[in-house]
Amino acid sequence: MELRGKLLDVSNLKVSFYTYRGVVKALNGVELWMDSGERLGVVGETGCGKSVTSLAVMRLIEQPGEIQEGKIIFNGKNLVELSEEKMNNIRGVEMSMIFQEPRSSLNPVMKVGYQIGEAIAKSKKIKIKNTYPEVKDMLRLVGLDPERVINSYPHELSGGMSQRVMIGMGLATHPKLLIADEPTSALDVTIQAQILELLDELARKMGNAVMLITHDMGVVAEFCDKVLVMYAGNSVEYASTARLFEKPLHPYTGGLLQAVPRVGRTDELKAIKGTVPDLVNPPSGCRFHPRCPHAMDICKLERPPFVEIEPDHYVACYLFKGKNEVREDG
Amino acid sequence: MEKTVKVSKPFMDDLKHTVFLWRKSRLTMIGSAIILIFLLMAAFAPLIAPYDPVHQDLQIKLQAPSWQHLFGTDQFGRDIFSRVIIGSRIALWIIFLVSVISGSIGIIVGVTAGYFGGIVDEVLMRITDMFLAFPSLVLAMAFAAMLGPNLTNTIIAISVVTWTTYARLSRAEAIKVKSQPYIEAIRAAGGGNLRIMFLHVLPMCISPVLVQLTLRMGTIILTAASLGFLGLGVQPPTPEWGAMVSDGRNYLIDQWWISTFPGIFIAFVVLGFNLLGDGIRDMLDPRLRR
Amino acid sequence: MKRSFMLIFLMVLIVAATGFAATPKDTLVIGANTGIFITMDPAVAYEVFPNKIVAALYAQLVKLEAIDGVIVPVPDIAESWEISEDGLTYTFNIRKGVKFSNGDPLTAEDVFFSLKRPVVLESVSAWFLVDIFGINKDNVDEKIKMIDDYTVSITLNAPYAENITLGILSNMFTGIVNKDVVLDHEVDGDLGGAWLTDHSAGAGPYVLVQWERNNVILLEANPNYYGEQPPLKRIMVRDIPEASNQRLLLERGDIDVAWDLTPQLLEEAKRNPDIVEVKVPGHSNEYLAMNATWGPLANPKVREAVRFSINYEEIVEDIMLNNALLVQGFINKGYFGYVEENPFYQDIEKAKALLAEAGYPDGFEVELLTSNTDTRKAEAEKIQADLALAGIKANIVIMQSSQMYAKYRAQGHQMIIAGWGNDYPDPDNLAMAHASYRANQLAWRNAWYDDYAATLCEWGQIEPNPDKREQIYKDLTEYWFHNGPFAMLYQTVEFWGIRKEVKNFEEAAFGYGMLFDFAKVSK
Amino acid sequence: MNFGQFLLRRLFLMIIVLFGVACIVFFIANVIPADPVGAILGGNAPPEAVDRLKAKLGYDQPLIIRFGNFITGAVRGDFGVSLKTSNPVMEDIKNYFPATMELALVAITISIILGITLGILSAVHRNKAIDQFSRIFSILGVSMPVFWIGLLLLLVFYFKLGWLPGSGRLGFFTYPPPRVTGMYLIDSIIAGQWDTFKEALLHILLPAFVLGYNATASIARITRASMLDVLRQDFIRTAKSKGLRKNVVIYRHALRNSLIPTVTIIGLVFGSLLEGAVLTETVFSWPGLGRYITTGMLFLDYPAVMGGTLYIALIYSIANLIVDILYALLDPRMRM
Repeated sequence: MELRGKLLDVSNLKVSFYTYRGVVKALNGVELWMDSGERLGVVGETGCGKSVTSLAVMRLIEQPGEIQEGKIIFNGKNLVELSEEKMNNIRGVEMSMIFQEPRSSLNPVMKVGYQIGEAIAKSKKIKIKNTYPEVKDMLRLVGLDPERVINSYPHELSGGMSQRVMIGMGLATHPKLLIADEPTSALDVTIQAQILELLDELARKMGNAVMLITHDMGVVAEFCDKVLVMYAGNSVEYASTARLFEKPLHPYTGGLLQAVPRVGRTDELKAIKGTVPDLVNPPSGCRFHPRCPHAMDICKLERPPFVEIEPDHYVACYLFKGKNEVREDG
Repeated sequence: MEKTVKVSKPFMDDLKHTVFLWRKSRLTMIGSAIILIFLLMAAFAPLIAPYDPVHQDLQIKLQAPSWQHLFGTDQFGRDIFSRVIIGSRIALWIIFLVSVISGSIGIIVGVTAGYFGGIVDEVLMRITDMFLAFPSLVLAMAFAAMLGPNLTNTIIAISVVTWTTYARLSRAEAIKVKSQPYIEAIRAAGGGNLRIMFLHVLPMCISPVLVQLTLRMGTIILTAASLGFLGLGVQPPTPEWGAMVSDGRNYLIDQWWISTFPGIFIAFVVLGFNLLGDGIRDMLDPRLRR
Repeated sequence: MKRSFMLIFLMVLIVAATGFAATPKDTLVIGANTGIFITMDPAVAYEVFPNKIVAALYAQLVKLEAIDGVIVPVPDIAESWEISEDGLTYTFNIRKGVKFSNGDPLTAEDVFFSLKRPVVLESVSAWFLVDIFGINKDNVDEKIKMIDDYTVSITLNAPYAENITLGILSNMFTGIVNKDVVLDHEVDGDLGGAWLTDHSAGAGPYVLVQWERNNVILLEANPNYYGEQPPLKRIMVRDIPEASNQRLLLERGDIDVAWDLTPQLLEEAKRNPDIVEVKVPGHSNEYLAMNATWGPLANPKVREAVRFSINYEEIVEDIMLNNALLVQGFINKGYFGYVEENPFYQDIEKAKALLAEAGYPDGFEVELLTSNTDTRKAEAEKIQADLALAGIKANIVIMQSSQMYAKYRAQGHQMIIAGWGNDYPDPDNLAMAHASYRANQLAWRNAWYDDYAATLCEWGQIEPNPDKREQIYKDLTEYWFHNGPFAMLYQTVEFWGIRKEVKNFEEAAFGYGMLFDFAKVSK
Repeated sequence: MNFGQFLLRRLFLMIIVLFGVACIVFFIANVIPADPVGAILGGNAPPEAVDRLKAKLGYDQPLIIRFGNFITGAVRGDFGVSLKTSNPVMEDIKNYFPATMELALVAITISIILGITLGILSAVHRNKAIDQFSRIFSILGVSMPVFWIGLLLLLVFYFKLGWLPGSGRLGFFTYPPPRVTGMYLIDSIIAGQWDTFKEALLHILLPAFVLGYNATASIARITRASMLDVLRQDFIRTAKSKGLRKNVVIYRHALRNSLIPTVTIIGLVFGSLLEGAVLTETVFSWPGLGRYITTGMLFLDYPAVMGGTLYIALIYSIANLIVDILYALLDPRMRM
C-alpha cells in the first residue's frame, strides 16, 4: 500500500486503556497522514481521541494504555516496532510536542534556559552549558527577552510566555514534525492570536510540518492546510480546509460546522443532539449512528471504510461510496 | 491528555468502585484481614487462651515451644501463648484509648487553630511545636515517672506525646475547608462559629486524621515497649506485649521465644494497621483512584 | 551512585572479618554498669562497687581482711594501736617509710587531714563519725589529734566494742589522701573535692589514670606502693549497661569479668567452657517489710501469716537460681552473732488460720512496692502469687529506686521489697537497722516502735564480754522473728561470670560488699 | 518577605518554642513526687544526711526563684551542676553530645541513602518485587522495638558471625583520637589515624543502622509517595517528549521535585533520632547524651535532665531550621 503521506502515515491505529471500569477502546482504527511542511488540523469533540493519537505517534502511551494494532510510518520507519532506545533518538529530534497547560509542562524547579538547552544538547550530543547561545537565539525568535528569561523559573513567567518557551523548546531541534496539542486553549483570546501567529511564522521559516490538535474550528480555518475530523476514536473525514468548510460530506462534520458562529452567518446555530458515546461498550458499526439523522441499517452493522470520494477528500460514511462504487441514493 | 476515566465522587456513594479498589489492592486486603484476626483474638481472648496468663508454675519455667505450650513458657513458667492472646486485649485497649485521646486533642486543637487563624493559630501552633521539639520518649518517660508507672499512666504518657501530628493535620485540613465557598454560605445563613466548626469543618478533618491514626496505631505499642524497656511501662503481671518483649530481652540468646512471639505479634499488628492505613488513604485520595 | 555504596559496605565487611584479640595478659577488663558511679573521692564515695575501686586507690589506717571465712580489721598504714582505759580513745602508730603514688612521704599530718576532711565537708559517708562517734565540725579538733609525725589519736563518744570501732574505721572515708596535692587543687574551699572526683592522690596499690563517665575507668599499678607490686599492671572497667550485652562480650572474650549478670544469664553463660562462675557470701540481704501501723499489718498475727505464706525455697532456687543463702535472721552468715535457725516455710493452712484469728478470714488487699530491677520484679510477682494462695491480694507498684526509697523513708509504703547493705562487719550495724526504731533506720521506716527490741540493740552495742553479747543478739533475733515487721527472704550472694584465664578472683572477691582486693587478681 | 525576614521570623519562633520547652522541662523535673537527694545518697542513707544535702543544694527555695535561676542560667548556657557527676551540666553535655551527634549523623546518612534509594526503586518499579520488599522492610522497621532489633543484630553480627564489634565507640584498647570535635570519625581523619577511623566506623555501623532503621522506613515511604506523585506531572511527559532516557527523566527531573517533601520529613525524622538514641545507646553502650539523660532521669539528677533535654530540643529546632532553609533552596517557588 503506497504511502498517502510522505512524512507520516498512520493506518488502522488501535489503542485501548485497561481501567477499573473495563477496557476503554480509545482509538478504533485511526487513519492519518501528512507531508513534510504541511499543516494538518485534527478536530473533534473532547474524548474523540485526538490527543491519544498524538501521544501514540510520539510513542508516549504508558500504563494502563497500550497500542493494540496499526502502523505509524514516520520518515520511512514504523514507530510501533521501534525499540525504546531508537524511539528516544526520534523524539525531540525529528518530532517534538507542545502541550495545552504551558506552566505545568515546565519543570518548576529548573531554569527555563536549561530545559530548552536539554533538548538541543540531546540532539546535538553536546553539553547543555554549550547550548546557551542557541537557546538565546531561540528565545529571541519566540519574542522573549533572552537575558532575563534564560535564568528565570517557570513560576516567574505568564501563561503566554511559558507557551512561547514551549514552542521555542519544541522547535529548537528543528524537528520535521511539531505536534501541538491544544496549544492555545488554556490562554485568553488576545494571547491565542499572538501564539498562533508566532507558530505560523516559525513553522513557515523552518519548514517543519505541524499537527495542530484543537476543538476550535476557527483556529483550524486560520492555520491549517488540511483537516482531519475525528469522532469516538475514528477518522470520519479528511479534506483541505477550504473544501471541508465549503462542502462537508460527513453528517458529523456538517453538524460541527453548524455549531460554529461565523461572521455573516444569519441562520440559527444548531447543536448535535446526544452526547459522546461511552468507549467501554461503544455503539456497533459506525459509532456516530445513534446521533446521525441519516442513520441506515447498514450503519448499525459495520464500520464504514475510510475512502476517497473525491480527489484528496476522504470520508467514512455509507451515504457515500468510494470513487469506484455507485452512490446508492444519489 | 483527556481523562478517559469517569470523574470520581467521594467513596460513600460510589460503593461499587470502593469495593473494587479494596479487592484490587492485595495489600489492603491482607491488612484488613490481620486487623480482623486481631479484633477477634481480643474479643474471644479468654476462650482461646488455654491457660491462666498470670499463673506461675516454676517447675515448667523456660520450656521451649511444645504442643502443651505453643509458644513455650517464660521465666515464671507462665504460658506465653495465653499471655500473648490476653495481651491482645490489653494492646487493643491501649491502642483504642491512645487513639481516641490523642486524636480528639489533636483535632480540637487543629480545627480551632485552623478555623480561627491569626493569634489563636499562632499560639496553638507554637504550643504544638513545643511538644514536637521535645524528645517524645523523654516526655513520655517524665510523665510515666511523674504519674507512676501503670497502664493508665502509660496511655496518658503516650497520648500526650502523639497528639501533635493530628493537630497539624487537622489544622491544614481546616484551613483548606474554611476557604471553601459553602462555609461562607453557612456563615451568611447565620451559622455561629462553633456550629460551623463542629458540624462542617471537623467532619472534613476526620478522614485524613483517621488515616494517620491507623498508620500510627502500631507505633503506640512500640512506645509502650520502650517505656517498659526503661522500667517505666506497664506493671507485672499484666501481659502487655511491649513489657513482655522488654522483659524477655535478657533471655534472647537461649530462650528466644519469650520475647520473639510478642515481638512478632506487635510487628503483625503494626503491619496490619499500616497496610490498612495505606489502603484507606489510597481510597480517600481522589487522584489515586485509577 | 547506588553501586558505589554497596562496594564500600562490602569492602568494610571483608576487612572486618579479622577476629578480635582477646584481652591483654597484664590487664583485667571488667564489664559493668558504671551508671551508679558518682565520685572517686574517698570522703564522698558511698556506693558498693565504686567504693571497691576507691579501696584500690587509697591506703587506710586499718583495712578488712578475710581470714579463714571471717572478716577482721587488720593493720594497714597504722602498724599498731592502743585503746585507753575508758575505751574512748584509740591511738594509732603510723607505719614509717610509706610513700604516696607521686613519691611524697605519708605522715600523720596527711592522716589527720584525711580523717578531718569528710567531717568538714559534711560528706555523706561522714555520718559514721558524726552520728555514731559524735565527731562533728565543731569538736573535730578535740576529738582527732595529731600527737607527732607518726601518731594520731581519735576519741569516741561511747566505749564501742573494738570490732565495731575498727569495722567503722575500715570504711573508705578514712582513705588517706596526699594533703599538699589535694590542697593545690582546692576550688573555693571544697578541699579538692571536685578534683578528686576523677583523680587520685593516694597510697593504694593502684592509681586512677582516667575516668570517662559512662565509658571507661582505667587504673594502673602504683610504682611507689609500700606493699608488693600487684600481679596485674592495669584494671579497666568498661561501661556496659545491658546485662545480656555483658554476657555476649564475656563469651566472645572481649571482657574478663561480667559484673552485673542476672542469675539466668550466668546460668546460661556457665555452659560455655571458657566461663567460670564465682560466688561469695554477700553483705546484704533482701527482705519483704510491712508497715507496722498500716491496716491489717498492724496486727503481729497478720505479719506472721504473711511470713508463713511465702515459699522461700522457690525464691532462692527458681528466681535467684541458688545465688542466694536461705537466711531468715537479720545477722549475716559469717558474722559474729549469726543465728542458724530458719523458723518460716510456706504453710498456707497455718497462714489462713492466723489470718482468721486476726479477723481477716478472707484476706485483704495491699500495695506491694519495689524498684524496677529484673530481680525485684521477679520477686514481686512471685510473692504476689504466694500471698494470693493465702487470700492476700497484692497489687504490685514498680518505681525507680530513688523514688521508692523516698516513699519508704517517709513511711508511705504498705508492703515493700527492698534490701539492706551492711556498713561494717558487726551484728550491731544490722541490729540497729532492723530492730531499733531509735536508730531512725529500717525499723523506724516500718513504724515498728518496739522499746524492748531497741533497748536490746543498745545494750549489745556496748557489751564488752563477747559471750554475753552473743546471747543478747540471740534473744533479740528470737523476739524479732515473731514480732518484727520483716519477712527476711535471703542473704545475698555476690556472683560474677569470669573468663577461665582469670586466676584467684574468688580470693580477691571474698567478703565483697565490704572488701575486694584487686591486688590479689592475676591472669 | 525576602530571605532575611524569613530567617528572622523563624529564629524568633524558635526562641519562643525553646522557652516553652524550658517551661515544660522545669514543670516535669520539679513536680515529680520524689526527691533527688535520696537518689544521690542511695536508699539507706540516714535522714539527717538527706536533710543536710537538701539544704546545701538549695532545694528548699520556692519554685519561682529556682525557675528564675534556671532560665537566666539556661540563656547563658549554664544549666547548673549535675548532682551525679558534680561538674557543670554544660561541660557534661560537651563531653557526651558529640557521641550522640555522630551516631545521629551517621544514622541519618544511612537512612537517607537507603531510604531514598528504596523509595525511588519502589516508585519506579511500582508493585514489582522491589516495591513489595521495600514496603515490608519499611513496615518491619516501624513495627519492631528499637532495642529488640538492636539486641538481635548484636546477637547475629557480633556474637554469631563476629563481623562487627560489639559495644562502645572504639575497641577497648584503642585510644580515642585527639579531641577536636569529639566525633571520633572526624577527629581520627584530622589526626590521620586511619586504623582508629576504621575501628570507629566498624563500631558505629550497627548502632547507626539500628537507630536509623525507623528513619529509613519513613523516608522510603515518603519518597515513594512523592515520587509516584511527581511521575504523574505534566512536565515529566514534556521531558519524555524531548527524548530523554528513562534514567535522565527520573534522576534529573523527577528526583529533584520529589526530594522537596522528603527534606521536610528528614527534619522531623532527625528529631526522632535524637531521642531514639536513648534506647540505642543503652543497648550498644554508647556514651552519648541519650544515656546521660536516662541515667539522670533514673537518678532524678534534675539539672542534668533539664539541661540535656533543652539541649536536644535546641539541636532539634536548629535541624528544623536548616531543613526549612534547604527547603527554600530546593524549591525556587518558596524563594520569591
